[in-house]
Amino acid sequence: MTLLEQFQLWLATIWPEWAAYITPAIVGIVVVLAFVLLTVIVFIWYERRLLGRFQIRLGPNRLGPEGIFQPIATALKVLLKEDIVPAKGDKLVHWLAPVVVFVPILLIFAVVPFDKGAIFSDLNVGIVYVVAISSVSAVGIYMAGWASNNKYALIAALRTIAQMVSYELPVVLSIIGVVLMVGSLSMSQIVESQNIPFIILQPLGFVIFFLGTVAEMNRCPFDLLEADSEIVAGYHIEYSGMKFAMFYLGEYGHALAYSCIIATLFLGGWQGPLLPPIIWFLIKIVAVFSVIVWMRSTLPRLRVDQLMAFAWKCLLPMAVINLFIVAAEALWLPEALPWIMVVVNFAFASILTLLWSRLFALGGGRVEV
Amino acid sequence: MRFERYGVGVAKGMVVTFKHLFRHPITVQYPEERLVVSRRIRGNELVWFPDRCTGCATCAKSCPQGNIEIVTHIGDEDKYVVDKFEVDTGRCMFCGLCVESCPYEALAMGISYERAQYRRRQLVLSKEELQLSDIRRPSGYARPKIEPTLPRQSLLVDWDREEGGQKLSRLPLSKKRGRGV
Amino acid sequence: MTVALNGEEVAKKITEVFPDSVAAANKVTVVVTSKSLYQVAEFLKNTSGLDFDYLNNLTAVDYIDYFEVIYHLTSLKHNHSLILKTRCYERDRPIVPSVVKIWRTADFQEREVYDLMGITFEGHHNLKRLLLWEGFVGHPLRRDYL
Amino acid sequence: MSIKTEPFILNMGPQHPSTHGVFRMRVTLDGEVVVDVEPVIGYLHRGIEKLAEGRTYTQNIPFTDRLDYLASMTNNFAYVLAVEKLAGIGVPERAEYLRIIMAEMMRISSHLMAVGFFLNDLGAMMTPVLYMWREREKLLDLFEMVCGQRLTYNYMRIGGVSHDIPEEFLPALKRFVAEMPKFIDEYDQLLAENEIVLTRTKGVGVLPEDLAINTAASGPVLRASGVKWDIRRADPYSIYDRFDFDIPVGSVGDCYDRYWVRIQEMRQSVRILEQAVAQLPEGEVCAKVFQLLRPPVGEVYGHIEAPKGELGFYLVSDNSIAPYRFHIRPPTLINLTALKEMVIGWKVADLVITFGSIDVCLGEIDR
Repeated sequence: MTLLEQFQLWLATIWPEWAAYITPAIVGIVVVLAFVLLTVIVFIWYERRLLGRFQIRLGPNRLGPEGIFQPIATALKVLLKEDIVPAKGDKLVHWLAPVVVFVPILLIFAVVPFDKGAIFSDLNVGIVYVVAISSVSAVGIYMAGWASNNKYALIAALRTIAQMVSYELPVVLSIIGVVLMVGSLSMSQIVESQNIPFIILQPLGFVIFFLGTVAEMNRCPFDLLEADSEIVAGYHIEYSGMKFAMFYLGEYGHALAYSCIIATLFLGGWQGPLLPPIIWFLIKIVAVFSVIVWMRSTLPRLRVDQLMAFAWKCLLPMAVINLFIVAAEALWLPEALPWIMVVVNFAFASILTLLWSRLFALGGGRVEV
Repeated sequence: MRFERYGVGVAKGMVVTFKHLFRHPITVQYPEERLVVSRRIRGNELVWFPDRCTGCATCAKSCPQGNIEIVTHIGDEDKYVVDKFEVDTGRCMFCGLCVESCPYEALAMGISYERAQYRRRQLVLSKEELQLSDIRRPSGYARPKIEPTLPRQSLLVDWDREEGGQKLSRLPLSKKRGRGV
Repeated sequence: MTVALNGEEVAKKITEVFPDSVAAANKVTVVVTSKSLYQVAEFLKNTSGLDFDYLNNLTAVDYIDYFEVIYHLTSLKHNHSLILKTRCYERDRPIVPSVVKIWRTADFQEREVYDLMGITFEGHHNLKRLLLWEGFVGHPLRRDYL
Repeated sequence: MSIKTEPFILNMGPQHPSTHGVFRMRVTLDGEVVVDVEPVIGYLHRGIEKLAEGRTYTQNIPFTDRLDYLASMTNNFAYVLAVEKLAGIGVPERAEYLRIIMAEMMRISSHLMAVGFFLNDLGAMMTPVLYMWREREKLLDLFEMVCGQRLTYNYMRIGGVSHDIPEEFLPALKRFVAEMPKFIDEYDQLLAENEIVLTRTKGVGVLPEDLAINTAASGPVLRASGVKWDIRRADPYSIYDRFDFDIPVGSVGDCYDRYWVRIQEMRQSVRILEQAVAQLPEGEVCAKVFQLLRPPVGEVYGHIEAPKGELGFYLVSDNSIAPYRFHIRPPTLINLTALKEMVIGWKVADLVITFGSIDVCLGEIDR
């Protein structure tokens, strides 16, 4: 029973039924939206500051204490900019693309459990819903690339499709490993069954899922579709003003959503000692996001064929093997002995990493033209 | 190519960036904090001393761009009197050849570096504007007498130098606000 | 230390193979006629003992009476150098054979000389203006260009 | 079923984040694969060669600053060496050492930028650039201390250098020389062993040895292809024969080798700096040279090993105060000759890093 359902039941005792049905939904939407937008703004500030410190500089620190209002000023500036539509672009698609990118990301938060019971909708197929919805934004990026009538944007759009399709597979396969152990697709069930966080029980699954999601949210070292040194800004090269702001928000919203999902699936969600659950959840998503920023500050990006090779030659087979191992363990290992599983999985993870680093070449070489 | 060393190199690089997280940022927050410029700085202006100038126009001849315009007439005691001394700092490339060539040390580079203007015309400095004043002071470029009187330059090499057992993590800065140095 | 070969000795070697090709020679330079330039260049590159495999610099000077195209050659193998020159006296339409096929490096440099000095290099595969835009009138590095 | 595809032309530059200035490439792409590249240059053409014909030999020194603005000391150096050779002017001992010190500092500074921006082209999000900028900043501080400017130094003069160094220069330089190897180690640790960098750069953009010689590539690009040719050794100018240093040579000639050669050259430059600082004699810093110098009739080709390759000045004098002909042999323009051969068949991303690994400076290419 989620908090919203309890609220609805209580409202039904005093209000007519239709009002009691609609009000909690509106309240929930407002709360989740407020949380997402606020956190995204804080994340933008946090990334810029943290990236600054990694690069021995300060980062924005002028507006407000420690520059916390800088993203708001940036947002205001972006909103006031002229909205430019390419003359020979596809105007309708150009207009629609930011929406198609941004909305699915907001929808993901419907099934994120922030606390015990604090979930907008505890779907019994929660994780499947996440996987399904999050792929939609790839369509938006493709639309943006197509509608811009720009060669850089088109290259970026084609890269996006390839990347999304490839990385969806290992991500889903590593999710199935988690689902097998929990025995449910519901997000809150997944959290509640993690007495030991799954990052310890399934290290390989976690690494695959983490790398896959980093690729899906187009972060370094997989940020090929906005690779500024190659294709300038990729799909949003022809966007400005509010539409660009939507992409920008979408990018960070994506990062926030996937931080939430990684925290939920592998880090034990809101579970934790002493502190209140919501604080634990925030600590975990900030930790995940910090690692992503850290990677961004250090790593160069892969080439497009290497990126595909990494997905199909490294992550996918490893995810399949991981799935088999977890399935076997779920079938035959008694539930009382999770620590055996930890040892076995760590051993398998290191052996597989060693093997794969020796066996497979990453990407092709020169093409004869 | 292969991932031959299974991510050890990636991890090493990540350690380096992580170490930098705890180093002091080298940013100098410019309008509030200012580095002390070199004693020989060739700033965005020239300083002209009318009492020393004989109107020989050596500076004008040595200028690669032909920026210095001098008009003189012969006055009393058979000496040149400078009627017009005009420098177009908008076209000047601050090479310092005029200052070096002046035989009477009548011209010096200025130490200021904040001389942006809204109009190109404002960058053309006349005889009166070029003279020594509070905001227009000469630097030690090719003027060894002025050089020791100026403050010591702040150097980034001194950044994490240890001196007397304590670690310096900030540069010597001049905290003066407002226009000019 | 790179040894500058004596131009007169090199000229002697060249005339043995291509008589009438050397127009003048002194201690440091060999001046060849523009007609025989290509053969001489090939000879200098491929003859063992000379082996000028490295074309440092290619440029031209306008001496008003004639244009002089200068090739600074070095042999990385023997570490010696030579200055090869050729002249063309036609001011309206100076033509020099291109050496791109011998030294690829002449590609941009010949285009630059064509652009700024107006000397046509015959046999160059892509003789277009390099630094100035298409449709620019005149050749700025000529002495009579103002 | 067969899908009909056709290559398309992508116009990279002149405004593009990784063309290092105003370089433009007309790239024909088949999907992501580069089919053809045609460099289009001239957007920064200022006609320095023509301008120089109307100015005296001394007045041309500031113009040489504007060639390769990331290594303007070396440009000064090459020019004044050529003029001295033409006019037969001797240089005081102390000035020779100061010139070597400046040139090697400049080499470190230029290579720092080259390596940093090469890694930035790889996608490393400014971090290596900012780390290397920190070290470059230290050098710029020292240059500023000596000659009053941070980018266009105008320090060398015909017959010496314009100023003696201030007294606080040598302690600061010694401190820099002492701590620089530590920082180079750190850069090595940051990305040299990084698997992604290795995968991206090894075997990519190969310039074979014979092609490198035939296109007269020079500097790190030539040495990365395995040719042990350094003008400091092959044709020692100034007093380079007095110093002990190694010439790092690559083996394959790919992007990684060019990166590696630059890192090693920085170490060698630090070695030269150590020796030069230790041997620096006292004395005059500039010979007496008449300002309106009239060199005898003749011509000269002076070349030095600039950070980016062989920088040459071809001067023709007609015994007047201005050079009759003033030609610059720009190393990076000539290094670009083989760009097409290096990138064809690779992806767009490889085009960018190959171009970055050549280390161009548009001020010099376009002049």
